[in-house]
Amino acid sequence: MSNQALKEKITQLLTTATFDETGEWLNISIEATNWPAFANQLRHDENLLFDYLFCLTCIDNKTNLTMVYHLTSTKYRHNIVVRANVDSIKPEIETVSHIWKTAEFHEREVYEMFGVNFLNHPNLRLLILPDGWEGKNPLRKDFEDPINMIKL
Amino acid sequence: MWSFSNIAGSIQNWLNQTFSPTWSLVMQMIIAGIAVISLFAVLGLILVLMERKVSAWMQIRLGPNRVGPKGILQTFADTLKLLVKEGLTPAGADKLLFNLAPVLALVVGMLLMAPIAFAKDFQLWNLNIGVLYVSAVSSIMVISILMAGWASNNKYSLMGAMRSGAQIVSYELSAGLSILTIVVLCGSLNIPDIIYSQADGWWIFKGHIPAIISFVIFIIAVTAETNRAPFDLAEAESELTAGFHTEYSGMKFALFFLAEYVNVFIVCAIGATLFLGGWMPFHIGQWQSFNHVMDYIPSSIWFFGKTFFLIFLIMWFRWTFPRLRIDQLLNLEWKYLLPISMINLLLVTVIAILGWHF
Amino acid sequence: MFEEIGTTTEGDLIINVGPQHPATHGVLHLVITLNGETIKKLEPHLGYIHRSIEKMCESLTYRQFIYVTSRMDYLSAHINNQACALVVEKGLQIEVPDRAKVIRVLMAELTRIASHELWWGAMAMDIGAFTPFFHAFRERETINDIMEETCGARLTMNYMVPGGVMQELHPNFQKKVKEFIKLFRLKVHEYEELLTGNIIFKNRMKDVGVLSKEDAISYGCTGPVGRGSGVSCDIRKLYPYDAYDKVQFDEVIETAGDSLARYMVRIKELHQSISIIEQLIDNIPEGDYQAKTKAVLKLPKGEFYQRVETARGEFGVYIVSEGGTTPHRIKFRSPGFSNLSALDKMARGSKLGDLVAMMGTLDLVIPDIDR
Amino acid sequence: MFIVKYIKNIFKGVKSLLVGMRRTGYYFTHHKEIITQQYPDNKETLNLPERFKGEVVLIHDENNEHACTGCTACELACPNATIKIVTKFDITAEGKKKKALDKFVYHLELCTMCNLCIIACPTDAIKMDQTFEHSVFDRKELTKILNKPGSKIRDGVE
Repeated sequence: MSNQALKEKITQLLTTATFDETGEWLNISIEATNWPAFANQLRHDENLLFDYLFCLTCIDNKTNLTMVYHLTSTKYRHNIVVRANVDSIKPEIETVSHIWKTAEFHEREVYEMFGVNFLNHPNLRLLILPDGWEGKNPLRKDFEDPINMIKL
Repeated sequence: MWSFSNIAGSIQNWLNQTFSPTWSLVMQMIIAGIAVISLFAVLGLILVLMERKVSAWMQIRLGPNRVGPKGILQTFADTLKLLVKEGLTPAGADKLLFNLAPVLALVVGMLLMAPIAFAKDFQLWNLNIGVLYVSAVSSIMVISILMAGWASNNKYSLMGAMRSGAQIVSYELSAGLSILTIVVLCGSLNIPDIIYSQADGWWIFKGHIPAIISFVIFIIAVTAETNRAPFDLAEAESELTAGFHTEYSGMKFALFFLAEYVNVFIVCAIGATLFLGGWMPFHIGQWQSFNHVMDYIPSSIWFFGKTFFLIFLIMWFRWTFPRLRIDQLLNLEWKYLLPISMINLLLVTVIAILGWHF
Repeated sequence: MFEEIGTTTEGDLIINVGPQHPATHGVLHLVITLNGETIKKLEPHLGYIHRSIEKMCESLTYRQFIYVTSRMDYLSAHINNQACALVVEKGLQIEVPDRAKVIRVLMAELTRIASHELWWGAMAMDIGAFTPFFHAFRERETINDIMEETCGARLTMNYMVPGGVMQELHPNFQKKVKEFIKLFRLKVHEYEELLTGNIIFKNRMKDVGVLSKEDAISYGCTGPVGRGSGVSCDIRKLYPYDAYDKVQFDEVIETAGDSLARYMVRIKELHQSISIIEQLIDNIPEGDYQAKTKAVLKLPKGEFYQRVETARGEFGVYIVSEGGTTPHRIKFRSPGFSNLSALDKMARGSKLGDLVAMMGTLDLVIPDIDR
Repeated sequence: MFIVKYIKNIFKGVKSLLVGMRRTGYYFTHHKEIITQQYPDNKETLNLPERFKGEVVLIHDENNEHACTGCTACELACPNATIKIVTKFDITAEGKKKKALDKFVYHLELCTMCNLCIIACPTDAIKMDQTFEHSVFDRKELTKILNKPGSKIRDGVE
């Protein structure tokens, strides 16, 4: 499906979505609260079938966090990028790990690196950081490494 | 002619003339014990080096070549290293069993040395049920492995020991059955009798195809019984780190190591005795002149040559094949080896009764 | 830690495979709940060599950050570097000379062969065959020597720069690669004799760690793992980059989804890589090996994503730029991370001995997972 | 037929094992193919490719002169602060102050041999050397000062 067709189709699904076509792929910005239902539609709609979540990450914009989901369909080969802003002090978003299994590990990574709380995640525990890690989330912009190997 | 039996005989005569019969027997026992222990050490040194060289050449490497000329003293260096290493005992281990297990493994090896004929008329103990004795004593080995695995208080060790138990108990069957085929053919359990019955040709040639089949089964079964790859599930270093000897270090580990190699030597010696004629030179039926030429090669060389050939075969397996999985290992025994060896035994019995063998 | 795993009942055995264990190449830590020999549950613990490369890259310029990615998946260092160079080129709209494109593809395919070689040897060692390891390293050494001559290093080459490659090819490169390919065809046959046909090996691999097509897509498994399950996921074919649109090759797809299928995909990929190299080695176009670029690279404000096919699967670089000389956020989508997440699904219900076969065919490189 | 299949399986299996054993047996008997090298023994004949990246060196000619102007381009190019350039001010013949290299500090322990400094250098003053035996007993020995004592900049290099 072309970007234009995707845009029309997605507008039908979610009227509040806003689009940005400057990048390589169609960028869709949505509200975090709409995400679980919207994700389900993206995955199961017959004309969309976004069955492959190839990248899940988070961006720290200092004022807020942005969750970024890169989706592709292995049947139609179209790609979209879904973005959802979450609050930086109490970040919360619904998990999609039951829709795309790969999200389970990626969300755990985002959880410990950015502190985003994924609601209803089956196993939201530290994955990479050592057990009992306390303190700020390392990939946030305001994180200062006490040893600071980066700046030397 | 210079031979082991002559030397042994003259020593015995001298002892009998010099001391009273009781003391002479004690002295003989001490000498035999020392001989067995030194044979152990020598075998360990040779086999470890042999394994390393064989593996190296198969893996397009050079192998040990630093200590001594072409690396032949490498195992001395290794032994020295293991001797001076600390022998750790884990905190939760059953100390008595933990320390007993490697010793038991070694004692089993020593016991098994007794009935083996190393050369013409040269045997520590001419037992009339020699073959039965060997298969009975060799199954004690599994106890030492279970002991080591259980006493280590380590999950890997325990799993290795349990695997080893299942494995050795099942493979004992087909090893025993393939030994039986030869016993049926020659009608004796006595090792010298078996060897002399091969004076006109080895059983592997005389016994038609069934003898060859039982030879193959015997080799497979003893490879499994001695925990050698591809049946090294008790150790399985990629799954269980080191299996039953995970917690052993220093000399205790070395004893297990030594016991493994000595066991390989013993089962190969038994295999050589049963199927390849032991120290019996290569004789062909009625070709008297050919047989005479063969007799000029000393019997001990024949024995060690055959044994080392079988050892090489087992090493060849190890460095070629991947390891089996535990259920496949038991499948192989119960679905393939055991039925085949039973039918094979039946065939051999028919051959023996009808006298079809050469 | 162990209580949290849940579902453990009386009689279950929990063992830790790793962080130091002969079957985990690197410091992967798996907590396995066993019932006898059967795996009930498996839980990976990561992070033993996490270096936060993503954070490091935020303070490095667009020329500098490329070298760091060699340290992630060190076996396909070249392809990682290529992805980073490509994403910078995408952002700056640099036209790469044809010669550089072909050189990049040649190097990437050599890297892929070298990586598969190491995988072959290490996997064989996992399932108990030692000899293949050394045989595989013999050919890998040859590739490393070729690399060393042109790039100056054997493993972490850092040969890619935005706009092309760092240095001209060594004069001996073509001759040596041709010699190598000729020899390698024979050696692959030897590999098949030694391992592929072996009945023990086949039994160890067949129907072990089956991953269905739906699961493979859902878990995001790519590369040989995905293709072994019948997912068409070769980025080289789907979204061609550099000179991949100019070469003919087949995407190897097996449908069984078990360890043997994943093994066969990799072995067949060796042949495909050889064929790609053969097509290009005599047709390296003349011209510059590097496009003219500014001394200081500044990516325009925006987001850039580049996916490439490494030896382990789809590798993605996601850069968010604020218009400065360093990226605002950089994310590496590593294939190993997603492939590892499927291990629990595969392993449940199989024997402990199967686990090493599965991990072997997943071809896990731990720095790639931890980053 | 079950029995036929059973026996066929056995023969197929044994054959596949023998094929593998032939391969290892071939290498066992062909020692010429041995590939492992004896590294310390072949030191004399060891030939590293000219591009091999061993360590960064400052090129000095026979007059103990180098081409480094102290411009710090390499220092800026280095991703992990391996190079530290300490500059001083020379008084030229005309009596002007001129920036010049005082110390070229090179932390080998931090270097990843990425070659970026060599490319960045505008005067080609540094290059990668082929030495690869870097082990020392004290980490401090890995911090090197690359410009030789008494060396000065070559005339005409700006």
